[in-house]
Amino acid sequence: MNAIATNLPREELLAMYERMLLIRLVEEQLARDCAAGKLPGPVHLYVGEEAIAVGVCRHLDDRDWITSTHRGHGHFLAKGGDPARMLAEIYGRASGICGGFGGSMHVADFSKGIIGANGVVGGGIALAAGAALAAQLDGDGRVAVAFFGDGAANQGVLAEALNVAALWKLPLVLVCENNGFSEFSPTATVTSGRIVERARPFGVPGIEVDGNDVLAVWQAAHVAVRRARAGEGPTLIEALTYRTRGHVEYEVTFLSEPYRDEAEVEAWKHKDPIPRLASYLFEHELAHPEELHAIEERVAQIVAEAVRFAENAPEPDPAGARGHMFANPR
Amino acid sequence: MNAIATNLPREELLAMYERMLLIRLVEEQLARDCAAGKLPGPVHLYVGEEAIAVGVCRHLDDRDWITSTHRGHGHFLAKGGDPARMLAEIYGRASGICGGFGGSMHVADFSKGIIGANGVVGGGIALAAGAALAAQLDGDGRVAVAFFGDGAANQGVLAEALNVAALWKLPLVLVCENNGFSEFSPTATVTSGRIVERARPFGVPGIEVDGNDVLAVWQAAHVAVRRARAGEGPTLIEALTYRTRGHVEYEVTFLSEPYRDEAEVEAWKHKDPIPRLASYLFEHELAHPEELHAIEERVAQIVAEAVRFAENAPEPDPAGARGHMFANPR
Amino acid sequence: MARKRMIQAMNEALHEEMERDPSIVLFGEDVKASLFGDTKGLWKRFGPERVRDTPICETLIAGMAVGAAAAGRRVICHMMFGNFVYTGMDAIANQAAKLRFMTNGQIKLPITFIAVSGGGRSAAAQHSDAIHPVLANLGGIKVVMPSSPADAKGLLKAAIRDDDPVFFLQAAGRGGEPGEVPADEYLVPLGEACVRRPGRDVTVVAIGSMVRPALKCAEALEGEGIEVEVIDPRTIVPLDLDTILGSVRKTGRLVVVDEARDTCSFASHIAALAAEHAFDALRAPIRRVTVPDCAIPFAPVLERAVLPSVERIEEAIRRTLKHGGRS
Amino acid sequence: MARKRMIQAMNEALHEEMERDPSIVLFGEDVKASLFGDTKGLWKRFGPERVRDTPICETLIAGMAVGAAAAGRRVICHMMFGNFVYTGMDAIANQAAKLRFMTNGQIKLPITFIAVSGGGRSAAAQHSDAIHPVLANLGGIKVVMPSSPADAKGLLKAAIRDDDPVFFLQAAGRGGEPGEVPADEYLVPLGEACVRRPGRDVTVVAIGSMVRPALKCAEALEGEGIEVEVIDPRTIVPLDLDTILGSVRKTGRLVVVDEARDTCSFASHIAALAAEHAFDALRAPIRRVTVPDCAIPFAPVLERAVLPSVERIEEAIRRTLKHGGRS
Ligand SMILES: Cc1ncc(C[n+]2csc(CCOP(=O)(O)OP(=O)(O)O)c2C)c(N)n1
Ligand SMILES: Cc1ncc(C[n+]2csc(CCOP(=O)(O)OP(=O)(O)O)c2C)c(N)n1
Ligand SMILES: [Mg+2]
Ligand SMILES: [Mg+2]
Repeated sequence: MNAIATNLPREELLAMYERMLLIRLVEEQLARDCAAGKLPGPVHLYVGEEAIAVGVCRHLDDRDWITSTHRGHGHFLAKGGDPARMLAEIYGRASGICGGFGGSMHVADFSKGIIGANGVVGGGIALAAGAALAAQLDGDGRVAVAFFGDGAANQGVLAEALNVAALWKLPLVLVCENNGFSEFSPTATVTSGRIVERARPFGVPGIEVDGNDVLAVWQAAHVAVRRARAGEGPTLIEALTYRTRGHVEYEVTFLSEPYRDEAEVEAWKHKDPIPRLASYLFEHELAHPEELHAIEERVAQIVAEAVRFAENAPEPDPAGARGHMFANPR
Repeated sequence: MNAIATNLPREELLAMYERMLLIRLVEEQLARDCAAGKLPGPVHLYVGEEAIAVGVCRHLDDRDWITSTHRGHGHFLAKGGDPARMLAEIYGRASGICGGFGGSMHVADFSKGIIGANGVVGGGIALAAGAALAAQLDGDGRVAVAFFGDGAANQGVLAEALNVAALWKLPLVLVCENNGFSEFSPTATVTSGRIVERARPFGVPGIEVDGNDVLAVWQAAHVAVRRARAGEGPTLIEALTYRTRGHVEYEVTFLSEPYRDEAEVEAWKHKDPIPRLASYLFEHELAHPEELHAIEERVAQIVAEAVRFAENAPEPDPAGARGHMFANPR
Repeated sequence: MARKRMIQAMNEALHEEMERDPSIVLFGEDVKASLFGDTKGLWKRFGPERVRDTPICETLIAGMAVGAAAAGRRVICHMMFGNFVYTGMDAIANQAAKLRFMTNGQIKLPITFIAVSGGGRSAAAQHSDAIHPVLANLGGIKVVMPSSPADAKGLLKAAIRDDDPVFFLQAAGRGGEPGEVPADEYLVPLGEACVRRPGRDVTVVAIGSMVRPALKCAEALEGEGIEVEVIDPRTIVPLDLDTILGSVRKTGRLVVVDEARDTCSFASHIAALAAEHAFDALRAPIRRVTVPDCAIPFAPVLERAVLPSVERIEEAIRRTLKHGGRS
Repeated sequence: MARKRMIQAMNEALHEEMERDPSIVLFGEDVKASLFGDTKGLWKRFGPERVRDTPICETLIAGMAVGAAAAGRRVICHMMFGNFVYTGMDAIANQAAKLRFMTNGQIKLPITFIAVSGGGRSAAAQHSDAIHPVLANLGGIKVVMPSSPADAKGLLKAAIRDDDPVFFLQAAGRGGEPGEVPADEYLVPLGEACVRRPGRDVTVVAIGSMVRPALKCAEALEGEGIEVEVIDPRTIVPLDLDTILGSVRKTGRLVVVDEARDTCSFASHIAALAAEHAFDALRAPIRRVTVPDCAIPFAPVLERAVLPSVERIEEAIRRTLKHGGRS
C-alpha cells in the first residue's frame, strides 16, 4: 500500500469502514427480504464488493456524478444516497427515492449526483461520458465516474468512451468492477485479455487494483479523480473482486447446475473487505474493537430505522401510474 | 519488403497490377458518370486505395467471405465481382448485380463470397464475424475478411468483434483502411492512439502496413489469412493510405470550406499504388512497359464493355418494386 | 398430449430442431446456464461448437447472426430481454431486415431471434418493453407471439425452419404457464390466426400475452349472454388478416388488446386495417386496450395500473356493445 | 418574410438558440463541415467547446446526450441519417425515453436529436427509412416533422427550448426546398397541427414530407370541385388530435399519407384514433397511403414505385369519395 493511502487520517478510515458496513447491512437486509418474498422484481446484491464503491466515492462530493449498474445499491449508498428512501424504492413505495417508478435497478438521486443504477449492462458508461462533458463545460472541476462490471467491459461502448474521453480529455473515471462473473459466465470464458489493458491503445492510463482492499481502491481513485479534476483526462480502473452472493437473488431456484465452485466462494469470503479493513485498523492501532463495535451498532440502528421507514411507507397511488413522462406535457 | 512477397512469381504481380487497374478505371468511369449527372444516389470512390483490396483478396477464393463498406466497389472487384453487373447496379438497372435494389452502397455477390458493401459504418464487422463463425463450423478452412475504415474503427463493434474472435479463434481478418479521414474529419481529430494497437489488449496480433504498397499488403494478408485458415484466430491489419478523391463525389458543391490541404492530396498522388507497382516491376525487370501497356488496354476494353452492358441494361420493372423481402412469403 | 410449461415447450422445440438440422447454431448470453430455462440442456446435448455463450455485446451478436446466416447457417440468436434488442438494433433494422432485399434475393437469412417481451413482473422500465410494434414496422422481420405452450412449441419450430429473420417473442414472466402440448411432432405455421373462442357479438383481437386476459373476460361475460369472439393472431408478421376481417364482418364490433404502448401499437394497426377493409360492417367505434404512452413503472400497483387488465378489456367491450350501431 | 431553404431556416434556428442559451452544447459527426448544411458556421461562431465533431460511434453519442442533459446541459445531438439512430437505439429507447420517468421526474432531459428521415433520393435501404413510427412508439420521445422552412425554423427553436427529448426529423433530400420565413423571431409550439388547406369533402392528414404531394393533389382536384382539407400535424408526439378529429367530423372522410412502412405506421395510428373517436362521423373507409412493408429500393424507378406519390394519394381520395356513405 502506498504512502498516501496509508497516511490517511483515522477518521477517514473509520468513515470508510462505516460506509462499507452500511452497504453490507442494507444488502443483507435485502437478502432476507427477498428470501421472505417481500421484494418485487429481481435484486442484485453488492455483498463483498463494497470496497470499490466506497474507496472511489470518498473522493467525490454531491456535485460530482456517478452512473451505476443493475448492482447499484452500493454505489447509491457510497455516494451519500439515503438508505431509507432507497429501501422504500426497492420495496416499491411512494416515498421511495424514485416514487416506486424505478425500483432496485434504477435507484437514483440527482441531488447527490447519482445518475442512477441502470438495467442495461454498459448503459451507464455513455451517460457518465455525457456527464463528464457537462462537467467539463461547467469548468468547476467536477468529475463523472462510471461504475460497470467485467461483463459490461465487453460492450463496445467502453471503447467508444475511451476514445472520445481521451480526445476531449473528459473528466471521466471508468471503474470496472471485475467480480469474476458476467451473470453465470466466468469472466475468462467471455473476456479475452486483461480489461485494464483496453485503455492503453487510446493513450488512457489503466490501473489494476485489489478491489477488496479499500485503501488500494482509495489510492487508485485518488490518482484518477485528481487527474480528471486537473483536466488531464480519463482513467480506467480495474478493481478485482468477487461476487460472493448469486448474480441475482433466488438464482438457485432456476439454475439447474452450479456454475462455480463453492470452495472458491468460501475462499473469497475470507478476503471480505470489511473485516480486512478492521484488521488493518487493529494492526496499525488505529482503532479499538469497541470503536468498530460502536460503529456497527450505529449502522445497524440506521438500517433498522430505514427499514421501518420503508415498511411503513405508503404504496404509490395507481392514479398517478403514468408518472412524469414529460417535463413539458402538452 | 520481406522475403515472401518479393519472391512472388511475376504472373501474380501482373495479376495484381491488372486488378488494381481494373478498379481504378471503373472508379474513374464512375467519377465521370457522376460529374455527368448519370448516377442516382451518393457515390464513394476507392481511387488510391486499390492496393489494399487487391493485396488482401489475392489470398482469397470464391468460398471465402468478405464484407465491405460504403466505399465498396474496390472490394467487390478485387474479390472477383463482375464489373459489368456492378456498373449496371450502380446505374440502377435490372441486370445490376442486385437488380437495382442495392446500388453503389450495397453491391454484393454471394456466389463470389461478397457479402457486400454496407451503408452503415462499421456494419460489416459483425457480419464478417458471423461469416467467420459459419466458416469455422464448416471446418473447411474458409476465412472471412472485414474491410472497414479508420472512422469505422471508432465504432465499439470493433472491440466486440476482437473479443469474441479472440475467444473463439474465429478465422477472421480485420482490415482497417486508414485513409486519413472519416468523412471530413481528419483521423487524428476523431481517433486517439493507433488503431492497430486496439487489437493487443485482446491478445490479437496487429499488423501495420503501408496501404499503398500492394506487396506489403499482400505480405500482411498472407500472414493473417494463413493464421485464420490454420485455426489460430483473428488478426487486425491497419493499412495506411489516403483518399485522393472526395469522401463522396460532388462534395465540393455542398462543403463551404476545404477540410484538407491540396498539397497533401498532391503528395499522396505521388504515392499512387499503381505506378508504384509498375516501377517495382520495371526496377526488378519483371515486366516491360509494353506488357503493362497491354494490360492497360485489356482492362480498358473490359471496362468499356462493362459500361456498354450497363448503359444498355434495362430499367427495373416498377411492378416488382417490393422486391424479394421474404424468402418464404405467406 | 401432456401438460407442459411454455418454457418447456420451447425447450423441446429447440432440442428437436437442433437434432433435426445439424446446420443450426445457437448463441447468446448465458444460453448454457439459461436464465429463463428455454435453452437448458442444449449445450450438453449439442456441444460447445453449436451452442455458444457469448460475451455481453448485443451489437455484435445480432450482426453475427446475420453474417452466419448469410454464410449458410441456420441461426438461433437469444437476445434475452426485449429491451436489449435496442442495443443490437442496427444489425436487426439495417442488416437482418434488409440484406436479402438489397441484394435482390441472393440469399436467405434463416435466423430466429428469441427474446422475452412485455411487463408484469416488476422488472421495471428497462426490462419490460413490448417491442413488437418496433419490429413489425421494420418490414423485413417476421414476428411471432405465442400465447400457449402448444403454440409456443409449434411456432418456434416453424420459426426455426423459416428461411427469414423471425423474432420469437415470449411474453415475459409467462414461461411458467402450463398447457396441453401434443406428444407427436407438429408445426404451427406462421401467418395463421386462431379463433380461441367463437362468438357473435364482438370481436376481440388479443396479441400474445393479452390472449389470456381476453379469454378470462370472455368467460366472465358469457354469464350475461355476451358472446365474445377471441382471435389470437399468433404471428403479427405475417398477419392473418382474413381471419380477423371475417370475424369483424360477422360481429360488427372490434376491440384490440395489445400490451404495447398505444401510439403506433399493433392494436392501432389492426384497427386501421379493419377501418379500411371492414368499414361497412362496423357498427361501433373500434376500441384499443393498450399501455398508455409511458414507460413501465416498477411498483406492482403502478405496473398493474398501466398494463391492460381484464377489467379494462371488459370496459372496452361493454362500451363497444353499448354503441347503438350506425348513426 | 424572406424566401429561404429549409436547411437555411434550420441553420438560423440553431444559431439563434445557441446565441440565446449559452448552456447549449451541440455535437455529432462532422457537424463542423456539415453534410446537410444545417450546422454550418456554428463551430466558427460558438467555438470547439460548444460545437463538437465526434468520432463515428452513435451508441456513445446518443448516450452522452442523455448524460449531459441529465447533468444540466441543453443538448443538440446530430444523428445525420435516421437509419443511424438504430445504432444509438439503446440510449434513445432505454435511457432518453425513460430516465425521467424511472426517476420520478427528478430531472429534465432537454435534448434535441436531429436527423434526416425518409427516402426519395436513391440513398437506398440503409439511408432511407422513415423512422418516426419507431420513435413515436417509445413513449418518452417527442417527434417533430416539419413540412416547410418556416415551420422547420419555428419548430426547431421550440424543440430546443423544450425540456424533453425531441427528435427533429427533416425530410431527407428536402433541405433545399424554399419557402417564406418570417424575419422576426417566432416559435411554432409542439403539438399544434396546421390546416394547410381547408376543404369540406375529405380530410387528408399528411405527415412531414407528405404534405407537399398532398397539397399538390388537393390543388389538382380543386379543378373538379373536390375540396380536400389537408392537415399537417407538424409534430406527431405530442399529437394535436382535436384538429384532426374536428376535420374528420366535418368531412366524414379520411385519408392518411405517411412515408412510413405501413405496418404500425403513424398513418395506422391516426386511422385508429379516428376509427375510435370520430366513428359516428365517418362515411367511408379510412385509407392509408404508405410505403409497403419493404425496404426502400435504390433505383429511382423502383423507389418511386414504393413511396407515396401524388397519384396514389389521388387514387385514395377518389376511392374514399366514391364510397357511398354508410351502408
Ligand atoms: C444490454 C444488456 N444485456 C444483457 C443484460 C442481462 N444481464 C444483466 S446483468 C448481466 C451480467 C453483467 O455482468 P457484469 O457487467 O460483470 O456485472 P455483475 O453482474 O458481475 O456485477 C447480464 C448479461 C442486460 N441487463 N443488459
Ligand atoms: C453508422 C453510420 N454512421 C455514420 C455514417 C455516415 N458516414 C458515411 S461514411 C462516413 C465516414 C467513414 O469513414 P471511414 O470509416 O474512415 O471510411 P472512409 O470513408 O474513409 O473510407 C460516415 C460518418 C454511416 N454511414 N453509418
Ligand atoms: Mg461481473
Ligand atoms: Mg477513412
